[in-house]
Amino acid sequence: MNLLDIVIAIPAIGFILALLIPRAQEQAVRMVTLVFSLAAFVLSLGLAVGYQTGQTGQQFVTNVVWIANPEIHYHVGIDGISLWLIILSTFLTPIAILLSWRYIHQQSKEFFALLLLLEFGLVGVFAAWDLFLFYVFWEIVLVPMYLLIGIWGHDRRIYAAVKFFIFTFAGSVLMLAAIIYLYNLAGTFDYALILDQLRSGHITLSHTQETFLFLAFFIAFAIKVPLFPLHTWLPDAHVEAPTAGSVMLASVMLKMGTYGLLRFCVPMFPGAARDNAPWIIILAIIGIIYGALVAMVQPNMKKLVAYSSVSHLGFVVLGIFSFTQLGLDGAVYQMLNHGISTGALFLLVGFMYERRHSLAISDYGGVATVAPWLSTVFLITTLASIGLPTLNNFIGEFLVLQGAAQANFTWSVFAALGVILSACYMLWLYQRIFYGETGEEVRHHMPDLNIREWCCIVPLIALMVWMGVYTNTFLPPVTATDANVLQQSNMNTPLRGAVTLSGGGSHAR
Amino acid sequence: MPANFMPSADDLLRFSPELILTIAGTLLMVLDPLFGKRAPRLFGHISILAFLAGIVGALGAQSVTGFSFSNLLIVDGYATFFRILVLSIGILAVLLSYKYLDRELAETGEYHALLLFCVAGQCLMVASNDLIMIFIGLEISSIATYILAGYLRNDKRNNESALKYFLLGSFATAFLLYGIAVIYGIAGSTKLDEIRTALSQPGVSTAAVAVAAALMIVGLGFKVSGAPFQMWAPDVYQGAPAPVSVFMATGPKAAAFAVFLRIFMTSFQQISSDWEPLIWISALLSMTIGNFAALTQNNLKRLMAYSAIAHAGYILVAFAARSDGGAAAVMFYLAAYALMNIGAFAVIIHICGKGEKNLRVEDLAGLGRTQPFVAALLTVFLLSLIGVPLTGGFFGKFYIFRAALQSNLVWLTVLGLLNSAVAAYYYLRFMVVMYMYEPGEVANSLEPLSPGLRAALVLPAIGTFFLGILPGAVLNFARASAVFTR
Amino acid sequence: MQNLWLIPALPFVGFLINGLFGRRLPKMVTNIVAVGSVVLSFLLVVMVGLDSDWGAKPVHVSYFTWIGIGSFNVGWDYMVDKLTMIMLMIVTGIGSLIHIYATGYMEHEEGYYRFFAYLNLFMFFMLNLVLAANYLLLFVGWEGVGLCSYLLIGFYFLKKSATNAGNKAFIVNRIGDFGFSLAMFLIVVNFGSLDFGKVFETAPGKPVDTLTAIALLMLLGATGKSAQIPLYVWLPDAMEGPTPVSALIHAATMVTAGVYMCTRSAAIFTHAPIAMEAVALIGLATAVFAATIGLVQNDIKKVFAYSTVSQLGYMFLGVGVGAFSAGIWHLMTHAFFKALLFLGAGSVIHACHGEQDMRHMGGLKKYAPITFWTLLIASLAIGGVPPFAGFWSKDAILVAAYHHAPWMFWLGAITAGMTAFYVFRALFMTFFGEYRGHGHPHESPVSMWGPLAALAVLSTVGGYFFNVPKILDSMFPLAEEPENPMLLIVSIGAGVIGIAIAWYMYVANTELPNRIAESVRGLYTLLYNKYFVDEIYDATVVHPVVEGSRAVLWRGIDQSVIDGAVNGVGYQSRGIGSVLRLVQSGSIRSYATWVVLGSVAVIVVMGVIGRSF
Amino acid sequence: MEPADALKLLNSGVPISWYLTLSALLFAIGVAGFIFRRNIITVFMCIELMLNAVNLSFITFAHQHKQASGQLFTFFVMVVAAAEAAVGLAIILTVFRNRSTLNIDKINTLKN
Repeated sequence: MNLLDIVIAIPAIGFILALLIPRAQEQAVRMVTLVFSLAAFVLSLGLAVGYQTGQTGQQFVTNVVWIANPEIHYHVGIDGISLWLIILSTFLTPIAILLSWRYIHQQSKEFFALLLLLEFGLVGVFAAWDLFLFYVFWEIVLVPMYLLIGIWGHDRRIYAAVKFFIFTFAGSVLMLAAIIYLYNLAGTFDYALILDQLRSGHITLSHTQETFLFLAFFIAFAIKVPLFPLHTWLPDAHVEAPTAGSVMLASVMLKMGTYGLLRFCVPMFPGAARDNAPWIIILAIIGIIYGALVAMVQPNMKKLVAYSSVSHLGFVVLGIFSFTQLGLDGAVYQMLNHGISTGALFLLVGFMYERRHSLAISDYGGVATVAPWLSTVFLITTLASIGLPTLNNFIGEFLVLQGAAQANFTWSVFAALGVILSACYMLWLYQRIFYGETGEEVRHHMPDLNIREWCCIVPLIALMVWMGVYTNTFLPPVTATDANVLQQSNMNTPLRGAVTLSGGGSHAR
Repeated sequence: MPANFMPSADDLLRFSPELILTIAGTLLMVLDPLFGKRAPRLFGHISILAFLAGIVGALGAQSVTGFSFSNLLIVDGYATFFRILVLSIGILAVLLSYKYLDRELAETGEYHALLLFCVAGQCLMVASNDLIMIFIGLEISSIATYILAGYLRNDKRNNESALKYFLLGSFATAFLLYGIAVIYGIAGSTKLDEIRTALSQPGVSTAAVAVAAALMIVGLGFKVSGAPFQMWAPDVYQGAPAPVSVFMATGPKAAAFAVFLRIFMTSFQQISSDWEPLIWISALLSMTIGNFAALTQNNLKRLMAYSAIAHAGYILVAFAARSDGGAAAVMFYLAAYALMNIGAFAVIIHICGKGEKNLRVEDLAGLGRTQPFVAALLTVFLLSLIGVPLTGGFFGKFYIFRAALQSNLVWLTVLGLLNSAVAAYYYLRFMVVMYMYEPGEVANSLEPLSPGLRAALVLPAIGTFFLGILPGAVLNFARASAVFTR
Repeated sequence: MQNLWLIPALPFVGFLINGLFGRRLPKMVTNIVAVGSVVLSFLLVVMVGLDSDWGAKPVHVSYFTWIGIGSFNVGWDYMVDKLTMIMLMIVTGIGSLIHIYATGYMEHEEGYYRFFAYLNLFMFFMLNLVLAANYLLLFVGWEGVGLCSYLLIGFYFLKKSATNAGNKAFIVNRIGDFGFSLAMFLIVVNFGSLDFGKVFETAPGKPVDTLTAIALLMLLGATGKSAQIPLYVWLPDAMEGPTPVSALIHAATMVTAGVYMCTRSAAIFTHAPIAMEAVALIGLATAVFAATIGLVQNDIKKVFAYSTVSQLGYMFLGVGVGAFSAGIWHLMTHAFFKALLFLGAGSVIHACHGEQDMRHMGGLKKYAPITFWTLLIASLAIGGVPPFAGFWSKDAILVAAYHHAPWMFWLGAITAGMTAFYVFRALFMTFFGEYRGHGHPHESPVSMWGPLAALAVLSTVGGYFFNVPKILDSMFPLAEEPENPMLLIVSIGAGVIGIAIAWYMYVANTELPNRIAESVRGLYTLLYNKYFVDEIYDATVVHPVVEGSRAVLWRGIDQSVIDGAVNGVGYQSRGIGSVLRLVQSGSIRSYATWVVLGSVAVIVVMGVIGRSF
Repeated sequence: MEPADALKLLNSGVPISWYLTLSALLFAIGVAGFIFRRNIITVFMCIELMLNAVNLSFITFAHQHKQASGQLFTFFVMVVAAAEAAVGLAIILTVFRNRSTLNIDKINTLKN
C-alpha cells in the first residue's frame, strides 16, 4: 500500500461516499467531491517529489494477485510518462468540479460523483502495469464520460454520447482480443513480463501476427487520440458535453490514446511500428493540417477548439512515430501542454457560455471592452495554444518538429504548416469574440471573472508560463523514460550529426 | 449390474434435490385447494424453502460424487454447478413472481408447483448420464414450461406463446429422440460413457453417427435457441408472462446447454472436429441475428428475447472451442447471464404494470429521475450485458473469447467482439431513455419497489459485482468440474 | 557581467506593473514606470558598453538551461559583442526617446497604461532578441516582438481595420517564422546545437547545399519580419497602430531584426553564395518596388511605411552583396531618420487633429516650425544629401553593390532618386502652400518635440560619427576598393534631382501632378493601388483556403464522407435488423419449416465434413 | 399363421433395414404433416406420429441388440407422449376458447 495506491483509491472512496449522501444536500456533495479531488491532487504531488529520475522502470510499484486464474494482477506503478499524466488528471479534476459549482443544477449529486469515478479510471489507466487491469480502467473511464455527456450535455447530447461510446467501445474490443491473444502466448498479463518475453525471443511473433496485434492496439488508441480519419466523434462529444466534461475529455482522456501508443504499441511491436510508421505519420500530418483548416471555418467556439485538438494531437502522434528522443519527449510534453492549454480554452469558453448562453462565435464581439481580464487570460491561453515561445506549447511543438526533422525533414516541413494555421484560426476567433464594438447582449451579460473562476484559471495560466520557461521541472523524468522506451524498442536513434537534407529516414525501410 | 433395486443412502443423497423438489411440488398441489385463496404468498415461501433445501441437497450430493442407479445418474462438479444454478434461478423466479401474480390476480399454488417440477426436471437433466434420462428430464422441464408459458389462461398472448412453444418444442424433441434412437442403434446403449467407448470401436458407421449427432444438434440447438433454430424464442418469450419468459431464458436454457455440452464433450468428443464447424456457424448466426434484430426492436420483452439469442451465440462460441476451458467459460457465462438477465427483467416486471401494458422502451423514460435506485441497478445489469469491466458479463465474455482464442478461433472472436459493440447500441438505448429523457407518465405513476422485486434486483446485482470483481472462486470451481468422463 | 539580464528584465517589470495595476495607477506613475524602466536599461547598456569596451571584449553569460535533453541543450544565454552593442544602443536609445514622445502623444488616449505595458513588453522581447546567444532564444524575441506588434497594431481594437491589420501582421510573420524554424531544425540536425558560437565555428566545414538551404529558410524568416518581397504586405497596414508604434517597431527596431539576423548568421551566409545572391536580389527588388508605390501615396504614414520597406530593401542589398557592416550602418542611420520622420509625421497628425491625408494639410511651416525643421533634416538624411546620416550608409551600400554588380548600383541610385522625390513631396505637401485642413493647427508639446530635436541631431551627425564599418572592422573586414568619385556623384546627384523634381511639381506649379496622373492613368492606378498585391493574395491564397476548408474539408469530407459513412453503417445495420425481423412471420408452420431446413442443412454439413456419405 | 411362424419370419426374413426405413418414413410423414396441415389437432397428431416412429426404431434396435432396455424406452416415450397429449390438448382447448379457431395460421399475432 504505497502512495500511488492511495492516490488511486481516494477518488473511488470519494465516489462511493458522494453516492451515499442524500441527494437533498447538494452543497455537501460538492464539498466532499472537491475535498477528495484536492486530496488526491496534493498526494499525487508527493509522487513527483518521491520520484527518482535516475532509475528507469516503474516506481511506487504494487503488485498483488487480483484473480488467481487466469492470473490477473493488481500491478500498478509509474514512470516518467505516467507520472505527469496522473498528476495532470488529479490536477484538472478539482478544477472541473470547481467550475461546475454553480453550472450544474439537476442531479448534481450524480454529476460530481461521476467526475470522481472518471478521475479514478484515468489515474488507473496511467498507473496500470497489467494489460488486463489497463483494459479494465480503460473501459471504466468510458461509462462516466458517456453519462456526463448524455445527461448534462446540450441539445444533441444523446447522439454525441452514443457516438462517443460506440466509437470507443468498438475500438477497445479489438484491443481486448489482442490482449487475450497475447495472454495465450505469454501466459501472463503482466506488461513487464510480456515485454521481456517478447524481447528475449521467448515469444516469437510471425510478421502477420505482429502486424495484426499492433493494429488491434493501434486502432483502439487511434480512435481515442483521435487520429484522422477516426476523429469525427470528437467534435460532437465536445460540443455537446458540459464544460467539465469537455475539459476532462480534451485534457486527459485524449491522452489515453497517445499514452497507449507510446506505452504499449511501440515497445511491444517495434517491428510493426516501424513498418507502419510511414502511413501513420502521413495520417498524423493530415490531421495536423486538416484539423487546423476545419477549425478555421467553425461557427461554434467549442467545435473550433475541438478541431484544434485534432491538430494538436496530430503533433503528438508525429512525435511518437518519429522514434527519436526529441520527438518522443516532445510528444509527451505536448500531451501535457495540450492538457493545460486546451483545457483552459474549454474552461474559458464554458465561462462565456454560462454568461451568454451561446456557443456561436457570431453572438459575441467586443467582449474585451466589458470583460478586460477575461479577454486577457483568453489571450494568454490563445497564445499558449498557438505556440508562442516562453509558453508551454512552443516547447512541445518545437521538440516534436525537431524530432520529426531528424527522422525525415520533409515531415517537419509539412507539419510546421500547422503552426501557421493555428495562428490563423485562433487569432481570428479572438478577434471575432473580443474585439470590435460591443453588442447590447454582450454588454449586459458579460461580467468579468469572479473569484471562483479566477481560482480555476490562474493555476492553468501559471503552468503555461512555468512549462514554457523552466522545462527542467518536467522534462528529466520524461527524457529518461523515453530513452528507455526507445532502447526497449531497439530504436535508439540518438541525436546524430550530419543528416542530409532529405533526412536519414531513421526507419524508412 | 447387481440385481439390488434398493437404493443406497448415497443414491438417495445424490438424488436428493429432485426428490425434495418433487415432494414439495406435490405438497403444494395438495395445499392449493386449502389455502389457495387465503394465503397466496404462502406457496411462494414454501417453494423458496424447497429450492434452498434443494441447494443444500445438491451440496450434500457433491460430497458423494459418483454414479448412481446403475450409472443412470452422475453426480460430479459439473452437475452440482448446474443444479445450484438452476435452483438459484428458481428462487429468483419465485421472487420475481410474487408481485406479478397478485397484480394479475392469478392462482399461485399451481404456478409454484409447476416451477418446482420444472426445476426438478432440469436438475435431473444436468445430473443424468443416460440419454433417456436426459430426455425424460428435458420433458419434465419442458411440459411444465409449456403450461407456465400459457399460465394466464384468458390472455391471448399467453395462449399463443404456450401453443407455439408446445408444438415447436415437441417437434424439436422428436428430432432429439430420433437422434437418441439412432445412437442407441449404433452403440447399443444410451449411457454417455458407453456410447463414447462404442463409437471409438472400429467399423462404426460414421454416416449413422453423423446423422445421430446432427439430429441431436437440432433438438438441443432448438432448446438453447441457437440459430437457425431460434425462431420460436422471440414469439414465446414475448407472449409468456414476464417472470416465466425470463425463467425460460435462463433456467431451461442453462440445463439444455449443460446436457448439450455434456453429450457432445463426452460421447461425440472424438468426432468434435466434425461438429465444430456447425457450432461455429450457429454461434456466428445467433450472435448476428440476435443483435441486429434487437437493434430495431422496441418491445422490451421481445428485445430481451433477441438479446437472449445473441447471448446464446456467445456461449456457442465457447462451445466451439471444444475445450475444458471453453466448457468452464460456458458455465461461468450461463451463471453471469442468468443474474443480469433476471435483474433486467425485474425492472421490466416492475414497470410493465397490470396486463403488461407498458413494454415499450420509452416507458423507462426518466426512471433515473423518479427512481434512481432502480435505474442505477438496471444500469449495472445493462453494463454487464454490454460487457463492461467489473461486471460478471465482462468476465463471462472474457473467458469465452479467451477459450476461443486458445483454440485459434480468431475470426469468430473478432466477429463476436464486434457483435458485442453492436449490442452496446441497443443496451445504451435503455440508459439513454432512463437518464436522458424527461420522466413519462409511467415513470411518474410508478409505485415503490415491492420487497420481492427488490430482492430480485439486489441479489443479482450483488452477484453480478461478485462475478465481476472476484470471479476467481466461481471460475475455479467451473474449471475444476468442467472435466468430462473420458 | 551578471547584471546583463537586467537590461531586458527592467522593461519586463515595467510591463508587469503597468499591465497588472496600470488601470488603478495615475498617469504620472505609469509614465515614470514605463519611461524610467527603458531609460534605466539604456543606462545599463552604456555601463555594459563601458565595461566591455563597447563589445570589443565579448561577454557571454548563461543563466539556466531552458531545454536540456541529453546532448541537445538550449540555455537561456545572453552575449554581447560589437554587433549586439550597436543594436542595444539603437534599441534602448531610440526606445527611450520614443517612450518619452509617446507620453505626450498618447496623453488623451483610452487605455493609456495598456499602451505602455505593450511598449515595455516589446522592449523586453526586442532586447532579448539582440542579446540572445542562440537561435532559439533569438526566436523567443523574434516571435515576441511579433506579438507586441500584433497587440499595438490592434491597439484601437474597436476598429475592424486595426484588428485585421494586427492579424495580418502576425500571420504573415508566422509564415516567415515557419521558414526560420525550419532553418533551426536543419541547424540542429546538422550542427547538433543552436548556440551561435558552436554553429559559426563549424559552419565552414558543412556541405554547401545544406548551408544554402539553411540560409534560404532564414531569408524567408527575414522577409517576414523585415517586410521584404513577398511578405512585405503587412507593414503598410501596420500603420493602423499609434504613430509612436510605427516609429519604434515598424521603422526603427523590430523590422530591422531580419537584417540583424542575417548579419548575425554571416558565417552561414558567406558560405552560401546562392543564398547571398537571393538576399541581394530580394533586397533590391523590394527597394525599387516599394519606392515606386511610395511615389503616389497620399496618406503621410503610408508614404513613410513604403519608404521603410524600400530602405529595408537597401539594407538587404547591402547584406546580400557582402557589405554586412554597411547594412548595419544603414540600419542605424535609418533608425535615426525614419524614427524622426514618423515622429514628425505624428506631430503633424497631432497638429492637424488626427488628419493623415496630405491633401488636407499644407502650410504647416508657420504653425509648427520645430516639426518642420526637424522633418526637413530627416528628409535630407533619407534623401542621401551629405553630410546627413543617410548619405554615408546609403553610399556605402551602393558602392558595395557596384563592386558586386554595376546594374545593381544603377537601380539602387534610381531608387535613391525616387526616395528623395517622395519624401520631399510629402514635406512640401504638408508644410508649404496654404493650410487645406479643418480646425486650427498647432505645435506639439515639448515632450514631443524634445525627442524630435534629439533625433534631428542624430540624423545630422549620426552617420558620420558612428562609422559602423570601422567599428565592425574586426568582425567584417572592409574590402579594399579603389575610391571611385563617379559613384559618389551619381548617388548624390540622384538625391538632388529627386528633390528638385519634387520642388518643381509640388511647390512651383502644383497642378502638374494631376496632369501627369491623368496622362498615365493606368500606371498611376496601378501604383496607387500598390500593384493590387493584397487583392491578388486574397484571390489566390486566402479565399481559396478558407472557402475550400469550409466547403470541401468540413462540409464535404468531415460531414458527408466520414460521418456519412459512420451514420450509414448505423443505418444499414438497422436495415439488416428489420429484414431479419421479417423472417419472424409468427407462423408456426414457417418456423417448423425452418427447423426442418436447418436440420437437413445440419445433416448434410455433418455428412460433408465427416465425409461419411 | 402361427405366432411362432411369425416370429420365425421376423427372425429370418424381413431385414432390420426395412423396419428402420419404415420408421424413417413414418417420421418423415409426421414432419410433412406438421408442416403442411393446418388444423392444430392434426398437427399435434403428427407429433405423436413422429414419436411413435422413433419408438419403432427403438424396438427394432432393441431386437437387433437383443436388449430389453430398448423396448423399455418405448414405454418411457409413451408416458411422455401421454403427458404431452394431456397438456397439449389443454393448451389447444384454451386457444380455441379464446380465439374460436383451430386454424394454425390464425395463431400468428406475435411476430417480427
